[in-house]
Amino acid sequence: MKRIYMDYAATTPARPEVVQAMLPYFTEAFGNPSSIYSYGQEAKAAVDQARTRVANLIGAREEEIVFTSGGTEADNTALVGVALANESKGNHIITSAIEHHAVIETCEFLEKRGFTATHLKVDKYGLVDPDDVRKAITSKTVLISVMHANNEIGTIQPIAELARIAREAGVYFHTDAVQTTGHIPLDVNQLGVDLLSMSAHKFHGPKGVGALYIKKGTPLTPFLHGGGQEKRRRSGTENVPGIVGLGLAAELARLEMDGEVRRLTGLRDRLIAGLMERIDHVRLNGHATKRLPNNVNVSVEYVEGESMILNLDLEGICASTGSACSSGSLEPSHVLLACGLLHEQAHGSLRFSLGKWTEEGDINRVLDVLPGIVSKLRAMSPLLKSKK
Amino acid sequence: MKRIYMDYAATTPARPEVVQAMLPYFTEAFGNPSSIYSYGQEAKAAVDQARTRVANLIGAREEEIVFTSGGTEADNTALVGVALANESKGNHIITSAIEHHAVIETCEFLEKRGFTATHLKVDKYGLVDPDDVRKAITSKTVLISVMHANNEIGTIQPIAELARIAREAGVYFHTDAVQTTGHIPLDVNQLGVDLLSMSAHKFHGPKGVGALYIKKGTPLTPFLHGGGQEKRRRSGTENVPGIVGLGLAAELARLEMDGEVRRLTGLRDRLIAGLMERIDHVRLNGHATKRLPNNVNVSVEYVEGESMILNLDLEGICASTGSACSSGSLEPSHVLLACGLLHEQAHGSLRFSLGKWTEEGDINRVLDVLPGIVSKLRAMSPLLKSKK
Amino acid sequence: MTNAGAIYSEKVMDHFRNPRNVGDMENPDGVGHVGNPTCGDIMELYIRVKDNIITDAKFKTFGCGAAIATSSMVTELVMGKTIEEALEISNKAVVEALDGLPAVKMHCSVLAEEALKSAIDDYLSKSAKR
Amino acid sequence: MTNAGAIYSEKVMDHFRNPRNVGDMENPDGVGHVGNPTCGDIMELYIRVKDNIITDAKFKTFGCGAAIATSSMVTELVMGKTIEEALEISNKAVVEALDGLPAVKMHCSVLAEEALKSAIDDYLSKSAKR
Ligand SMILES: Cc1ncc(COP(=O)(O)O)c(C=O)c1O
Ligand SMILES: Cc1ncc(COP(=O)(O)O)c(C=O)c1O
Repeated sequence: MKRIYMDYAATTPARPEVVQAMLPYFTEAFGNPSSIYSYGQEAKAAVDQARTRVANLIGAREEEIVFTSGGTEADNTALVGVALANESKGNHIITSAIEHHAVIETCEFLEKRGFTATHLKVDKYGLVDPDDVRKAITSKTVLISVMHANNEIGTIQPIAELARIAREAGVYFHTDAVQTTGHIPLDVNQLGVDLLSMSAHKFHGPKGVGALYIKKGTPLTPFLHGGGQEKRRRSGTENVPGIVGLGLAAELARLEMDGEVRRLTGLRDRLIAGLMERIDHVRLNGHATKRLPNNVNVSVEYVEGESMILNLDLEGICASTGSACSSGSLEPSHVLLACGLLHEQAHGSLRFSLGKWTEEGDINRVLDVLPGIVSKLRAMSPLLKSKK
Repeated sequence: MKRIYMDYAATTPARPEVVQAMLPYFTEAFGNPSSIYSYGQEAKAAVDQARTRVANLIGAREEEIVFTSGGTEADNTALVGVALANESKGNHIITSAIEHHAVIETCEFLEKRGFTATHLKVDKYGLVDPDDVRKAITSKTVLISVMHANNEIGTIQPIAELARIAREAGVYFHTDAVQTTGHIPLDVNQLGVDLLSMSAHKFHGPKGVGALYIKKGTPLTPFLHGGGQEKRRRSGTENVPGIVGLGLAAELARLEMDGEVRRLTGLRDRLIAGLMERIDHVRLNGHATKRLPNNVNVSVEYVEGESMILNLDLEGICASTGSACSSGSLEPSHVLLACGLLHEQAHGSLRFSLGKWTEEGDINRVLDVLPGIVSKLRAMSPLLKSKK
Repeated sequence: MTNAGAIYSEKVMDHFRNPRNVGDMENPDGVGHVGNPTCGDIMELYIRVKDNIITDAKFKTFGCGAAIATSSMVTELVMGKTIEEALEISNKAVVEALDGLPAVKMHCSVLAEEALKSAIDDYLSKSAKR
Repeated sequence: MTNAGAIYSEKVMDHFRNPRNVGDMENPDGVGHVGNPTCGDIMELYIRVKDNIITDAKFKTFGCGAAIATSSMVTELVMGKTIEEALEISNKAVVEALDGLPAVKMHCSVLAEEALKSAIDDYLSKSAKR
């Protein structure tokens, strides 16, 4: 049975050419970039090339890119780093109710250590209201962190507008762009952000590597302390193969982006329409158009998500319910609840996230298979009976 | 010209079989271990196998191993994690004057945030005196961190004895075993430590992955906040290929360790003896026997280290002066200064660290080449003249 | 390659794919209703009792794979048992019969046990009233 | 493959491998001595001056590649220059003549400039005394 992978938002396979490019840096060109002899300088040159490629992808300057171990570390570094560096100015952080746990939990950590946080509510599409941001800013606010696009429902925030409000108030602005980098056009200067997180494995780079854009002049206390790599902004021996992989993934994403955005938007809209058509009582989560080109998220009423995922898996289809991180946990998605869904609707959510290897046939297969799964589960559901 | 790599303490090439084992996890088996469908569970099984292998290498239980992005993150996690988790008990940390920057700088970070630290002095061989540890403990002490073996001079500390003192005083004990894991026999229960850091790229695993051993029951505030991976002890999508590589590197190191220790000790002692014999005014740094099997560190009087490294590089030989991290910086090694060397002696240090692919012929080549380099540089040295 | 649903044992997956005794029951002698939408699992269990012996059981469940499998298993386990024997069926017995459950899913077996107890309670209180 | 010593330009490596004008000088007209063991670089510069023109220069240096190369380059640059011209030689001129230096090594060029100034000062104060 052909496996159909529709969970690209959880992680993506590294592209074969990305893995190829990484290979020499494991073995022959394995030097430590801090070493001055030839092996070391080869590795350093590779890291520098990757930095240029990542900078190009997001319109930044090389020296504004700091490599990290992934999106989580980038988010932690941004929040903790800016908070601690600006402690004398204030202790208030603004974020949204639908951030990834890497931001939410880091906020909570800071809240336990003398900071206060405002968690902006969102509307039913998952959108933050710029007015709410304006109102939340106090004289103590040092940082606003709102994600570029949400990993569960795909809603794209009006970051440029939010960042402008922050800038006018003299507050630093961070955006978690883990779901958008390499997926949709993105320019840090147009967005006007001070910090931006990305993660390689979300756009066909390897797992365990990411980057944080830090606009020149943004004060930041280092998060990882040690040998002073990355111009003292992130210590630890550089993950050279990983960084090389991130660099090439960034380069390829930049070159292919326009075509992919068009192609995936078409497939996405076909899948959404098909699901609505073929299954009763399905609602689309997130916004119809301010949406990642590859995200489909629906709530299928009266059935629970995991049981759908398992049945889909039995048919060779990989999808998810809520975010990958919270599957295995019992709480319904905080994102869907923040959008106003009832608990049972949140528990009945399905996310299909499309990607590079998704084809029209895969969409058709999902549309063929899912209605049967839903019927079977609904026949078992005590919720449906009580609604009849 | 054959390149002779003698900087295995800075980093090692990943073994080809390690890279082979990693490959499937970049592409076909690329799932996110948090996903419940097949792709995800394949990845999870691979991570679990690696965890068993790492646990076996150090005599730990699987659930006591937490994967990190490297030695630096392991050290940061141990220090910050234990310090913050035990804040109510006390705010005093004890460490040594010759720790890696990943420990020193993390201590400094904590010192800026309400903690106090005692930096134990060492003797001329780089050894910590257990009595000093005993005396340094106060009612406020929550953590002692002393490295297993030093990365520059190779001195192996009496960790079992130090950890016993800590345990008797009810203080947690961490050891940075980045230079010993996979190199010399090591059992966490025999050592009696509560936390232990390791890094894959120091023993033929890939860069960008490491692990922290956390003895069951040790309270620890997570360092990276987010999706709650690694049983909530370290968030961030698992670097599956990296973890698989670490696992196999651990397994191979365990199997080959005894032979390698013997072989390298022989080569090491030949190199030390040869250097002493062929070059005047050379002193061995570190301890003659309480020493890593692969470490040779000497000070060559009247000449500066980088100029020797560059000349060696021109001959195809990779070595280092001080640690890789501090090359490019102007400060002489804090380790050598702590051992009582004069600044000019510290600046004139050379480290040869041997490894898997070091052969007797390589030792001979260094012994053939270095005397000429030293003569040439001494002829240029204003220090030698003034001593004559 | 790991099988689909590899977080679960084969037994669990069997009961998940082919749940036994799904459905409603006309005039059941006892009904158990446990769980709620917040926790994500809702189970309804119906039993028919004759001469103190459970002669039939049916369930309806909204929930994850483990919730469905434990519901299915508990209906199999009670069939033919006396009320007293049925009350002895613990969540552990359900888990064992399913060849184990992942730690994070243990609560589902507890829910299944509770559903059974609640159905029996319902039967006992109804028969007391009669 | 990147060349050996790739942190440095070819010019720097050339002067490092084949430093010009290394050595002592008998009865120099001016001696500059800068740096110290703490910072890791020590330079000694000797000049011979005839009719206000530097006719010879020699150096001895304990230091890194950049320290050796800048010392070597500065001796080349001063040769044949008048004292006034030599005083104009800045660390920037040394760096440019070497096709650049890594940022962390800029201080070496400053040291070379200082060594030259100090040798000239020594010459000037000696000749003033004469
Ligand atoms: C929006 C968002 N932020 C952060 C992360 C964390 O990134 P990583 O898994 O690389 O640590 C993810 C994915 O897991 C994400 O989707
Ligand atoms: C003793 C010691 N501790 C910590 C580290 C840091 O490890 P990593 O480079 O994996 O971050 C190193 C090496 O750089 C080391 O030698």
